[in-house]
Amino acid sequence: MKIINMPSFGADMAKGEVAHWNVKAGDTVKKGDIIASIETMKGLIDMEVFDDGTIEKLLVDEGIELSVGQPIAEFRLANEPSLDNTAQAAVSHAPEKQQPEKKQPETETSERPEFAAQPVIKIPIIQKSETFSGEANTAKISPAARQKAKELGIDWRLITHGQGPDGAIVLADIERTASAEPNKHGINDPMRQAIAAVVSRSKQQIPHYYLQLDMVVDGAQHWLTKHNQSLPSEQRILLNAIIYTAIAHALKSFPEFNGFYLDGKFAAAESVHLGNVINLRQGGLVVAAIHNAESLGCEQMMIKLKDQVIRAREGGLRMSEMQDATVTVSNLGERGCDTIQSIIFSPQVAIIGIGRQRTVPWVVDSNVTSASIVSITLAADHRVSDGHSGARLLNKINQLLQKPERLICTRNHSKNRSAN
Amino acid sequence: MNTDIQNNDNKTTETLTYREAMRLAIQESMVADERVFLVGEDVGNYGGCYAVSKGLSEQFGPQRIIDAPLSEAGFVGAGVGAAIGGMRPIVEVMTVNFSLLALDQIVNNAATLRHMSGGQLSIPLVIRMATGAGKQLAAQHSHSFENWYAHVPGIKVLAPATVADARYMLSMALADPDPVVIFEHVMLYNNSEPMPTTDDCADMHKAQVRKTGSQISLITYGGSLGKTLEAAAILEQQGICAEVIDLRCLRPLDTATVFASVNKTKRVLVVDEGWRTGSLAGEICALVAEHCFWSLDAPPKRQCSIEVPIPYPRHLEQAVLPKVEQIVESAMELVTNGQAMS
Amino acid sequence: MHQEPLKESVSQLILNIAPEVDMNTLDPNDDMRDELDLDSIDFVRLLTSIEQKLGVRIPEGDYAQVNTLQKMLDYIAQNR
Amino acid sequence: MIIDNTKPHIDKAHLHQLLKQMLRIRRFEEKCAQLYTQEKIRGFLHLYIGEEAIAVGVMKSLTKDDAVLATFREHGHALARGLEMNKVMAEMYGKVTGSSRGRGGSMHIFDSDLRFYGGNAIVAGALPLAVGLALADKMQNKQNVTVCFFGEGAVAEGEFHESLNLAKLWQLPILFVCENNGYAMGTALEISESEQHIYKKAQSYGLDVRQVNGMNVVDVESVAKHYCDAIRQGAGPCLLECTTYRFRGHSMFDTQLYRSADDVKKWKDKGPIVKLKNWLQANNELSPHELQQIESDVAKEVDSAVAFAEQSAFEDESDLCLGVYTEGKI
Repeated sequence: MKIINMPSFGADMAKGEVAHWNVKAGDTVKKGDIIASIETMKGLIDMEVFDDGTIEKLLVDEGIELSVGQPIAEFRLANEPSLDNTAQAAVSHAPEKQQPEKKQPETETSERPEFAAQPVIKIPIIQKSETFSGEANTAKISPAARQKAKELGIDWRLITHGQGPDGAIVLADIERTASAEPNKHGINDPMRQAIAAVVSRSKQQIPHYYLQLDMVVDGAQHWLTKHNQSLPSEQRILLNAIIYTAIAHALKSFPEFNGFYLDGKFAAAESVHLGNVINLRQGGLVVAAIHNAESLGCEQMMIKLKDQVIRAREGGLRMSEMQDATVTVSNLGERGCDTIQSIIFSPQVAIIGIGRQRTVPWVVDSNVTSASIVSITLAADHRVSDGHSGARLLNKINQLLQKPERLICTRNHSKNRSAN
Repeated sequence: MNTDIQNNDNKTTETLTYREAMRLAIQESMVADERVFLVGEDVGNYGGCYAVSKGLSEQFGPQRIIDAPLSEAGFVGAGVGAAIGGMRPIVEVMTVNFSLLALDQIVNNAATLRHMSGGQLSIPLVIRMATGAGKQLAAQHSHSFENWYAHVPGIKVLAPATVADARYMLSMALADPDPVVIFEHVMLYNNSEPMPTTDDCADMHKAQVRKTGSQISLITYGGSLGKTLEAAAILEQQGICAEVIDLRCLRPLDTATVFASVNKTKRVLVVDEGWRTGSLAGEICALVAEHCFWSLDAPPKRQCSIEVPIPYPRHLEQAVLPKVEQIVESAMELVTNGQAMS
Repeated sequence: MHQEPLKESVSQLILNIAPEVDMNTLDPNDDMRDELDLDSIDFVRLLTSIEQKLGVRIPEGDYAQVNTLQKMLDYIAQNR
Repeated sequence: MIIDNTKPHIDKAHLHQLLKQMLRIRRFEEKCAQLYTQEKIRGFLHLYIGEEAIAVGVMKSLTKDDAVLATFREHGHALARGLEMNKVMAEMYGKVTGSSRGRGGSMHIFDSDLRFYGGNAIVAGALPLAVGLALADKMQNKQNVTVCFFGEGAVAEGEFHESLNLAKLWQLPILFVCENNGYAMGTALEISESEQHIYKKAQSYGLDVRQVNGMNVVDVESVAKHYCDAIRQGAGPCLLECTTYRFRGHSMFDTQLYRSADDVKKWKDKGPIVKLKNWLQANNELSPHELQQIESDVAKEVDSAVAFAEQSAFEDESDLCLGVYTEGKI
């Protein structure tokens, strides 16, 4: 038994309709007989049968539109099985379209366009968070300049006005800032000039106010020594890591200290990208952001700090790390000094300084004893916050510092632990 | 102008014109290989519309220097057929303007048959055409369509700009088993240079650095080379060191030389007598943007003809075509980012 | 001095962390951390490399016994 | 104009061969029509049904070194010239085993060994090529003939005028064969040519011309032989106008509104195969068994060609750019 299908008369013929049957069930026909006329978009075309045989059954009435390849009649070849060999059979049974074999790459040579529903590619709309967390300034920079800046480890963002068209930063700007001997100290060291540009702008534009709170760290130090006792030096945690973690977790609840002040408006940042000031061995500093610090435990914070120091000193910091800190922490290390009154890195709105750990006389219940303390200072932008909330932030840090065991684990989701 | 070339080979002369160089090239190739013949309008008795084939008919006879009737499709198609048939024809289409009548034979037969026949047919054919404006021949006789031909896979496109290239590129094209189209800018025929030798002409696929420089790459071809070198000289006096790249081969493009230059100078200006839209200059700027993006210190720029039919009056024709002053100004703007030079 | 090879390898470990340091101007009995400006993270990195390369673990409690180059060399020699 | 009676002595075996050649073409084309309705063959498909006598008749007079150029209605010419039916069918499928690696399809079948320089989708596009091939043969003093088939539609193209003029101007060894089937796609000859006798047009260029009944394979063969011999001895270009008729549409998607069904029927009764078969049977030169044997041989050849095409692979995409230039070797 063979099926006769709606024939294709041209590449652009997708559908056809039996306008008129010339035969009925039971009729015997000869090869080449016209058994129907097919209505196409170009008009009527005769449809011939390609073998001698008998029409078994008409499967579709006149006037019904079908797509090419749909069955329209059943046909029994004259001498079943006719002399045609497999080739004939191969062709006559349900004809699949001109498909390449499976292993062949899909080269669809049938020109009948597949109008199968095109998968609608849903372009994920990036939720532009209303709180500002992206590029600090929209300055233009040429690709060559950007490439050179990366090579020289210069944060081109610190260059306020390039000599290119409408202030675009070009190669000359980068080379000018790097024109001095790179490793020679001195005021025209490009790093120095870049830092000079930032700190002078911050000092002039940002109305700083300063607060300080001395925090007892004996508890934390004791917990640390017990924690590190059995660990190889590689996994030991330093006190700083605990302090950074406390600061990051506290800042989560004080958005007015974590974000950017731009064009007269403050935008709080979505998460805490804690800027870690790293002093480079040959002088100068780089600020590397620890992303989403509010969700890190102190173990992870320690790993991040070590990793960033190593990469900073080997020039391996990524551009993104050097650009998107939302608040900064500065510390001068064990041999630093008691307190640091820092300058805010514009366009951020706060900077926290960590003095060196030191032992001082300390009054407890009117008895004088000794205690190991660290002075934590806050310099903040008075346009955005006031001393009252600054003090509450410092106290929150102190309170978290007294319970180091709570800071150990990585918080899976900072949202559900909104403090205060 | 030294017009007649003695036909003996031991002739030495101090200088050679572009036209004489091409004539020598044809003469030399026909002596070397009897499969080579020249067919085209007025190439025989008349000696060639631009006098390139002057005297060749007397030397080789009308069977090998064949005057063709005004049947561009006919004799260009015949050239394709003869090439398939085992000859090495040089078909001279008087100018690119007339080649429009033979585009079907060039694109659908010459460029396509090798690939479409599954590699069975080879078409070792050379088609030479004059091109470009500057002789006040008005719109229909002043076209620059190198970009049309350089768009077609299956043919190669050459633009000899110097007398040395005119002298030695033809033999390379004839040796190539695939169809090669050679554009000869009408303003070059009278150029005269010292007698070139084979090592004054690099491989036909290679671009050439005609002047080294460090601050900007001026990329050009054919008839625009002269004005680009002139502009580079003026820039030099104004303290700007420009590099000049002569493409020589428009398909396939020698992108290695172009990229090396742009990556060095960080800036690129393409000088192209074609109309800007869909021009070869556009193609080069796209390639530079794709492959040299990270070394660009200024946007790639083009200096092309104004998009109008080339007008007949001289002052208007000159206004349309890229000018030396414009090249200098554009280059200056790219190098100094628009500020006055300190 | 039989300690020569040990001094060599410890100096190398220090140079990995502070490449610009000039080891021969360092007085073996001066406080290393002050002289070489090693902050706490540098110091922990030094201890880690000693532990990994020389197989000697220096617990936090013994930090005081290794604050000069000489004392560190002695400490390592005893505990290898 | 009737041909003179210098009909060559024709024997039974030769006539059977002519009949078989025409049936090979007829059955091949009918199978292609079927495969096209099943979307196995795509693109354009122009069938040679009804004009078989011309290709078969002319090809008989050619040597293997002669050059042949045809048109987009070229299957008959390719088969008559000797291309393997497997390769032609595989080319229709677009398979890599096809005559042009599947790249050309129905209108672009090539075989450089047989100097079959393919079909051409551009009407009259091949005429200048024929001029060039003949020019090359002449320059290399080879005794070859270049045969260029084209439909009466091509005479309206500038290239017809340019090519015939060049051919006569340069006295080239070309046999132009015009298959005048009366219709250029949907345009009848009456409404496209001021002078409808194609051979008269050619005469104006000084070509030796002849008109012949394209349905009579014996006449076509004898005139073609006469001309090929003359051309080989330097008679210069000649034109043979064969009046014929295509029993099918211009291509598959053709409603044939431009002609009546009984007009088609009238021509079918005078078709080239019917004509020869009836003559042979009338003269007891073709028994039913012999006919049945020819038909079954042809059917086997067609079926194995289809099987060959079905099993062949498509060209691998990675070879796509091979062959654009010579160095991209294939």
